[in-house]
Amino acid sequence: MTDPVLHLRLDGYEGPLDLLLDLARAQKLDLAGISIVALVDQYLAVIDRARGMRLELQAEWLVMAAWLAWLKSRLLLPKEEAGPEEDPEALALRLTDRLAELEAMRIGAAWLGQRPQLGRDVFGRGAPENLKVEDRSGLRADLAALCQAYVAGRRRAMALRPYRPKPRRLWSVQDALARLTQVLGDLPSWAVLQRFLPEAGDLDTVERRAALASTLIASLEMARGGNLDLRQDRAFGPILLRKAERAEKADDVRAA
Amino acid sequence: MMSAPPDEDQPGEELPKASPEPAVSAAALRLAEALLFASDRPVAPARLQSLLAEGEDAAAVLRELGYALEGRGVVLVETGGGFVLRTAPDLAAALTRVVEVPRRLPRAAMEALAVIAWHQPCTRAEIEEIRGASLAQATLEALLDHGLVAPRGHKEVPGRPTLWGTTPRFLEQFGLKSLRDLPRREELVSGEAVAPLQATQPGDSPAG
Amino acid sequence: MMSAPPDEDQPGEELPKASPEPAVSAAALRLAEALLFASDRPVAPARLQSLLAEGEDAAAVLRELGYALEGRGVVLVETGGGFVLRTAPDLAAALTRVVEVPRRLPRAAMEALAVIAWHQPCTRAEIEEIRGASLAQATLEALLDHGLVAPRGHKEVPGRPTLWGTTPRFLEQFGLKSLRDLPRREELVSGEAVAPLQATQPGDSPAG
Repeated sequence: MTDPVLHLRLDGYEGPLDLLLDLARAQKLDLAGISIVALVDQYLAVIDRARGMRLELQAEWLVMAAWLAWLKSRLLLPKEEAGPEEDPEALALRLTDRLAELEAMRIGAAWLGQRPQLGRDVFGRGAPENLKVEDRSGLRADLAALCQAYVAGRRRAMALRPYRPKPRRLWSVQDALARLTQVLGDLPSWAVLQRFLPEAGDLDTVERRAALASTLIASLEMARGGNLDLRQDRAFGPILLRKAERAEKADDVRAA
Repeated sequence: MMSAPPDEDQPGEELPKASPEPAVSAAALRLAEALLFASDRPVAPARLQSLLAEGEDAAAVLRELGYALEGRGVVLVETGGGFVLRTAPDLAAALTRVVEVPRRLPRAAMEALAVIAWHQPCTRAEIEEIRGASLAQATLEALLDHGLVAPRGHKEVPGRPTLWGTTPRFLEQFGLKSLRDLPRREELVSGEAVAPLQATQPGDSPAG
Repeated sequence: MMSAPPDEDQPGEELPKASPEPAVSAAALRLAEALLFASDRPVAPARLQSLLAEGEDAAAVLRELGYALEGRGVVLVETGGGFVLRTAPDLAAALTRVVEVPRRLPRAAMEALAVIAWHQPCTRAEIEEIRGASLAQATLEALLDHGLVAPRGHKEVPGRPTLWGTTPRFLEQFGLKSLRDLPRREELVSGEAVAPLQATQPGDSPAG
């Protein structure tokens, strides 16, 4: 009991607390009853001896030594000289509590260690059988994916197709003249210019503008020939036209 | 020690299940059972023999274990140079759990399906034209296998190619009440409605 | 219906073990045995229940199976949230001669594991405080590699250190039904949970 650690190898210990616990155990089984002063002396003796052998003692060992030496000095002082904030009895109790906790955990580790362990003492099924069968017949697809697939397919198809400029169907002045001549006879009175455009259904914007322009030119041409009358009541207003009412109305046109 | 083959030549004709061997101890049976259970590969009799006490014969122990397991949930099977324990074959179906792992359709199949959905009924040639890629027979078969498309008569052009359309299963798969629930294709691809499809233009028909 | 003593195979009138449960059919027992046998992971009673016929109770079937396997080479163990078959512990010495056994955990790892087990969830700093020694990275990694511990969120203090706890694998490894099977700390210290102190002498193992 006096010197249980004569051939101490400090690196066999997991830190100063480990050594303290070992020293305390050598004193008594019940950690609550150990002598802190004796424990401190033993610890310091061990450190001193080890320091004589090995200079490179780790800081944590030395810090613990310094703290223990300080604790011992406080414990030896008369009670009234220690301040309340550093009550040495409480500090000593805290140390024994920590030792008790470490002791408990060490026993806990031993308790675990002596249980039959899986793969070491008891064994599970070496060749477990797979009881799962994968059913891969199901399909994972939703509407979003379907749309995406359609777009992707079409985009690729369009990219593959050689570029062909869209044929422009332009309404020539000749076309407009023919149409005006053909339709004008049926008109009882004034009609807006737009009525004389070709069937509007499949014209795009450009084609529509072109047709409008050629129809206007054609109508001007026909008005010059005296075949129809043109009228526009205000700037940017609708352009009206009708079959010319020969001679007597010719003045009106000039007036307009 | 028994180096000779096990006692199969010994009498005992009338009793198929009786064990004419010296004696198989309960301890040997336990050990054999545990070893077979824990081993990840078939256990050769020699491996068991090395664990048995003097005078016990691995082959006899294994035979006895086989008898003991008859009618149980686990059976002894000889395979690949050794013995293994397996769940009884008649229980496999009850124990097997089916896990559904839905697959995705390959891209080509998904695109072909989309073309059929929006252009149905249409022929294979039309699908190819619209996708700008040839359609493998396997792809079409995959769609048929999943019950997503079905023949919808023939197109009255030379060669009378099959017309394809989607099925009720298709609606179900994509959560549609009817084909009208599909977004219009002009909404999906700009310019789609304006540019008429080549395949539908008279001059481009492959047969014509 | 189990084998070990041959006479118990007979469906005798007077059952050796008192079973107040309704009735455990031979078929249910077979099924349970096969199911547990096939799996190397604990099987939850609910999984067995889903396979049983109407009116059969998984818990009763498992209890009956446990009785039937008593004294056999393979026994029923409750652990980690379910039931699993394991080789009987007393066969370890024989089996380890032919089954490969992994290295045991070093002392530092066992102690850190004990601290985590009894103090979970706890931080690395708390483990180090209790052991009075720093926790080597290798030690934590060893515990993680064995699947014995896992992160359990963060402690809401500055730095938000990770909290550690044990896993279901930990319960399996040490054959515990639940964490409640761990002795209380008072029992550890008072010696009620017997463990030889000699095994933990520092000289026994190299520094961890």
